[in-house]
Amino acid sequence: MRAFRYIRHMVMGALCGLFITGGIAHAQKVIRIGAPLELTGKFVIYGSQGQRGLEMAVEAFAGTVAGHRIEVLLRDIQSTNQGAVSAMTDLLEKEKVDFLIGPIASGLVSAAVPAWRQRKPLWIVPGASALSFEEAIAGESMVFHTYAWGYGYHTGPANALAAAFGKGKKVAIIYSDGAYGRSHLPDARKHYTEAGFQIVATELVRENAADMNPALQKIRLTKPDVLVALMQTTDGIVVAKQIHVAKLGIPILVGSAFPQFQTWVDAVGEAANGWITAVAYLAGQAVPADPKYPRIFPAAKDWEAAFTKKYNREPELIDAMVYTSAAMLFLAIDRAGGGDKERVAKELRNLGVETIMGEGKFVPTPGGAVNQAFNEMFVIQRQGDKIVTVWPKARSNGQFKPIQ
Amino acid sequence: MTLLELSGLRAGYGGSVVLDGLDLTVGEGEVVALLGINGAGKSTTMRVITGLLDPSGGRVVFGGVDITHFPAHKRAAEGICLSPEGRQVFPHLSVEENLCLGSFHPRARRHRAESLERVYALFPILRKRREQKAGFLSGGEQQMLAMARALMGRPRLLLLDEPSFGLAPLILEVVFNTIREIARSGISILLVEQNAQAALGVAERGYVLSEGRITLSVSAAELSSSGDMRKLFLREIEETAMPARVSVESKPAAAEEGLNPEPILQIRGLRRTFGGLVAVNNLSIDVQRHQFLGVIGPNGAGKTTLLNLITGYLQPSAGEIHLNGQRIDGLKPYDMCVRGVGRTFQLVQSFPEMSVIDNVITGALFARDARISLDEARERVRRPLELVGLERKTDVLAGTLALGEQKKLELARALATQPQLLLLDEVMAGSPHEDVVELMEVLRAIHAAGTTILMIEHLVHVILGLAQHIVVLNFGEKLFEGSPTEVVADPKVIETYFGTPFTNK
Amino acid sequence: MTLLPQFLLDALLLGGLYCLMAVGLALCFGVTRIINFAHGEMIMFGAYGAFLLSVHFGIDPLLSLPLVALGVALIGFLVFKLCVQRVLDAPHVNQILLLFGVGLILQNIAVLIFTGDERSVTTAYSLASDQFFGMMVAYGRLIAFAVSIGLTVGLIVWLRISEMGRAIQAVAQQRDAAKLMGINVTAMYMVSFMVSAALGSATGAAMSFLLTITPFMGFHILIKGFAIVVLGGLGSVGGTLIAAFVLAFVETGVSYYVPEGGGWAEGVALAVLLMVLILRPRGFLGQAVDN
Amino acid sequence: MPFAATAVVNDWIISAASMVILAVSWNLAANAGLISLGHSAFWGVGTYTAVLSANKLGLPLVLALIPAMLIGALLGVLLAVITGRLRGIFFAISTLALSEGLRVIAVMTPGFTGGGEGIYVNPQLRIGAHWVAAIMVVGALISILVAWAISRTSWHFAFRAMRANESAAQMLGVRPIGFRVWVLALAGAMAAFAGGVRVWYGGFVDPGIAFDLHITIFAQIGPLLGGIYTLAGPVIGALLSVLLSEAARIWFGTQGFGLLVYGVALVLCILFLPHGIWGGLQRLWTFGRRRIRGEQ
Repeated sequence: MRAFRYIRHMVMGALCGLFITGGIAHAQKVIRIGAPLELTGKFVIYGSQGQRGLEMAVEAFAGTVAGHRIEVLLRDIQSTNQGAVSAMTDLLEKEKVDFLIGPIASGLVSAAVPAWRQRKPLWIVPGASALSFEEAIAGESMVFHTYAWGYGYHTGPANALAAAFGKGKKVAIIYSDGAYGRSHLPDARKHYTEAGFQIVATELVRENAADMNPALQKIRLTKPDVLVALMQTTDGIVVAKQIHVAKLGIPILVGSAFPQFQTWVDAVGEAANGWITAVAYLAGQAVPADPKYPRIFPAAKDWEAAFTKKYNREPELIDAMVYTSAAMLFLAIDRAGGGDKERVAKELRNLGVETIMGEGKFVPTPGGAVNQAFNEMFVIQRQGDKIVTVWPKARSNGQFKPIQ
Repeated sequence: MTLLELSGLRAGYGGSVVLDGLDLTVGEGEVVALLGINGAGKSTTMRVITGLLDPSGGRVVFGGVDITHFPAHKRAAEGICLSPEGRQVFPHLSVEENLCLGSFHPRARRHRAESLERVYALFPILRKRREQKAGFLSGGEQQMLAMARALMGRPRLLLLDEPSFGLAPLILEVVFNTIREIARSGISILLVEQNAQAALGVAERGYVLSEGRITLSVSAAELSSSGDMRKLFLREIEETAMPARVSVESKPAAAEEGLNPEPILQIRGLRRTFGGLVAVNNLSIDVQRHQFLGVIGPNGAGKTTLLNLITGYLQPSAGEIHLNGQRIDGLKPYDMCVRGVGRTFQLVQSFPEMSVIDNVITGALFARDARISLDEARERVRRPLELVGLERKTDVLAGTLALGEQKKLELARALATQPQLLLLDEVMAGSPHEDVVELMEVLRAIHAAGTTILMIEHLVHVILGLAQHIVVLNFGEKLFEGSPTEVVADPKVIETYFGTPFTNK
Repeated sequence: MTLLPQFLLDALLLGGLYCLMAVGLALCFGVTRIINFAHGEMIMFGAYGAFLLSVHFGIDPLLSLPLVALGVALIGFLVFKLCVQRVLDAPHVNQILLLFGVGLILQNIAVLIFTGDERSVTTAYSLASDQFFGMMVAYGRLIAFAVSIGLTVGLIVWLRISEMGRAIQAVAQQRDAAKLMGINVTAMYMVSFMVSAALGSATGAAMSFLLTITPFMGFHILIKGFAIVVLGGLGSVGGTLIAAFVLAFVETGVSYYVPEGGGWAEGVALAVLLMVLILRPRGFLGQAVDN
Repeated sequence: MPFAATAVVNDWIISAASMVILAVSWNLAANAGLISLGHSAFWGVGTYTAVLSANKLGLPLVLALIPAMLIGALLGVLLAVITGRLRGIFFAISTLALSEGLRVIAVMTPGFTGGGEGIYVNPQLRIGAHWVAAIMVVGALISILVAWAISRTSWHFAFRAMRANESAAQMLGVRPIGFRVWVLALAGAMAAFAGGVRVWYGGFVDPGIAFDLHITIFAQIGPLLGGIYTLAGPVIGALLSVLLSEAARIWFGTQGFGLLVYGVALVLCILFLPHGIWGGLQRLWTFGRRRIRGEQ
């Protein structure tokens, strides 16, 4: 039974965690990486993916960089604000780590910023798309953001849709009252308008609402051509089902922030058909290995096979994102020849690798982030049982198909 | 053959001792009455027999089996069924559902249809009301339902706790006739009754309970030979409860003279209803300044409701109340306290987690508009504590006191508010008899010091010994008013208070 | 096109769901006077039970419901025996905290067993709908509504006509008198706790194909259930039924007819609750509650 | 620098001191018979008032705490007035509704509160963690002092009397509504203070954080573990709860068992220490004394 397999994997995962954190200190020199993650509490899904990605990355380097043993200091932030602050403080002030990865959920990353400022170690943030976070870390050279900014979710689909269906179409937006929906609404509005769409409705739903039909019915009255849903997976599942059932007759459905796209599809079933979303990573894409570091950045299918073998499940976005981010950090440390954070930062900025997430290269953004990687997203559509990449043109393997 | 035997039973609540070595037997097929004043421990006896209260000592043997520590629900299955005090019907269930629950345990369930027919035959009114929710029945109907429900359990021993409580005389007669009928069917009955006349009318034997012990056992022979049960019973009560009899004449004379022409409290046309029930009706009473007024009447006569109306716990449906010439109905209890009205409660309302002295200090602290300091309050409570005789228990938690002591504590607390008018609601209940005499002296002293007192009391001799003027209430109305001597002489009052005798038919 | 018929239908269907969310809570409180802060976790386990049986054995949530209810009732039994029974006479705060702790434990056990991944069951009917009289009728919601009303009515009928149901009512109304009838009060407490847990699991099963299943789904359902129970009059099953629909109509109405209403709906519902508490502290059908 | 503590110790101090304030505040209200299930409401308004008055008016922490406490007290007064005679579970539920209602308001007024996205404390106004810790500790000490001072005034008598029997207390001249207003204002101000300081430490707030119902739960854990209605109990209990939570997080957190272990510890404490630590000790002490005196 699969339930038992879940337990087995959790136990194994726990043991691995123990191994990583609790390994007996050798005489060997040590590089310490702080990992404040959502290991329990309501964002545990992000934390456990982050933990898996880290484990894979440590494994890829056989636990050693530049002759130093990698020691990952996992800290459970319990999905709470205070937990994030405490864990950051503990890692920065007591453990004196110079390298941090995590947390992932937007609110918790935001909460961790003030604590990070105390000592400003090299911080890899594989989460948080909110522009308020971009503002908060504008000009900070030690922050490496490896997750797309909010607009990345909207520019791609907006441009892709404009290219496919022409201008002047009507767009309705349904968004949740949580951090995600609120922060994305202005971006979505801006980029769809810029791409030549007309916003005809914006409707708000409560996070965890049991019924979203009222908002959908109000949207139906405006007869839009495109419906954009700005909400996270939990609400995304409900809204997809309700849209399907309500037979709104909207030909184009765009979902945003479904980082667990496969999970979402599994949960929604048939109602996922026709949905378009922008993703930074999706299992099953044909991404070749990096020519220089094929062992660390293997071809997507090899990495995914290894992941599936180890965890008995397909990798999701954050698995891949944290793996790639951590692997890039380790590589930079290796190239810097040790744990000097300034040198590592410089090496990271100079890095240019081919990863499962696309090109691994840090560049500044117009919004003020100094080091930004993987801002590019590609647009996919679920058509029948297949997932078709429709944008950018260079990567696409199919065409948009409006829902009948 | 003995069906139920209680020996050396001891029981109480929290720290207080209510039953103190009680012995009692009920024979097979016998009807036994358990008599006694309020607080003597009658209902507690019932609770111990049915297992609602675990005794701290002694034995309960039923049908030859020691059931002392059986849980309540097992005893019902053994055939002990109680019609509890205050009926305790299930208000949101229909009459028939109530009755079906009476035969919940398997032994009774098998005969449910048959039992139903039987109780409907006994109480035809219940058949008529079978679909009605029990909460909407009248008091008499609820009483019948409670009895019928107990019968549904096919009792070997039927316990009836105050079946006459709050019933009109007409219904009373129906109820007691039914009890007689039940007795004829061979079920043993143990009857607790305040209405001694009625109880002894149906019982073959009677016990008088006082302070948790049986003080008198009246046999069937005595019953038949004694022409005037009332006298016997009255004498017994007076002897047990009042060793040093206080004469009616020994009233404080000083107060008598000091009667002020303007009454301190004037009640005019007071009326209060609860749903359909009229608790107080068209009641007018004057309390003169420095008077000691007694209010008596059977249970359910509206005495406590009257105090609640005066102190603002209840709002009158009609009528007016004036204190010192000012209209006060509609004011809140704390306003009344500030205006100099103090009160004790019928059911103990001390603050159990506070020490005795803290209880009384609370009384001293907030009573008047001008706030006093804690030290001052500490000083002020010394006298009330000494008066009631609790000065040696000041640091004890109030919750651990015996019932009588808690009553004293409430008196001290009320005194600490320095009232002009003191309202006492059965302040003697639960006190051992030595204390009753002592408390009477205390009340006399308080009165002599200038406090006006309105006192409700079940112990008739106490009221007779203290009050200058007595008001008798029945069914919420004033039945009689006069001096203690007049009250004792009035046959109407005696009948109301001690019940109408029924002849054995 | 008017939204009115759709509004009425949505409110009605939501009301059914709310009713099921609250009715178990109401039963538990009405009988034992304990606010079950772990009730949300019973709902969550019910949802996971339905999900697992659907995914691994292909059993429809409606068919697996009895099995799931039985399993969760068993969890309820364990919680009662190990914890609740010891605090039956303790102050409310102790009970609340104890059950909160139990909820925390159950929630984290669920994370360990099921992981934090979002799940949902997909059945043929959960995605089907048809148009009638200008209303789009979602079959999944209709079925959940039917399950909900069926179970609530079933509960009411069971409480009314079965021997044990009446005994449970008796315990709720007059604890001492119930003992006198030969009713084992603790046993009745246990039965109501287990039935309440089973109803919670049914809620979860009914929600499993409509909403998202996560280990943390319980808490906000609990808060909603709470509001309904209080509005209905703490422990009155009939009152709970009324309150559920009142709340559903208020929330849906605000969502339909107020700009940004979807966000304010919950606040308005809470305002209604506060108002009712102040004006009529015993709720719609409050009865036999000592305060 | 007021004292030379490491940042981790500062973190613990801030946690512990804020829990102490919450516990004392909750216990104060509970002492008067008002069981609150909505302490997060006070905490939350304190948090937002402190952040907003700092960001919009440029007030430094110490000054921003004044409006925070005032608004917290005002909310307490409001609660006391609207709940009137509600007691026990009804009062508890209305506080819960209040807290949830405020959360909805915070979410729905993004222009003012930052809405679901949250809001940062102006970084220029932020001060070192040791200062925050110092202020929090001072606050904790003051709240303990206030609770102690109240226990030596007539209020203590009124509160306990109201808790035991509000109706009987009225007959002694105690006007419940007056005392309710005062006690809730005080408790509200205390909890708002804790929230206001805490946000200075975290530097960020959103509605979920400010009106987190877990704050309410934490506020109760202290008194219950330590001994409800006592002076020392809530303090001891709050410190212990922080210790338990930290220990569970440190020892079991990396394996994902942190909250599980914490839940187990909580359940065990409530089952086997029903009167709390201090309450248990007091009982032991009285029992011992009686034994010595040869009483039963």
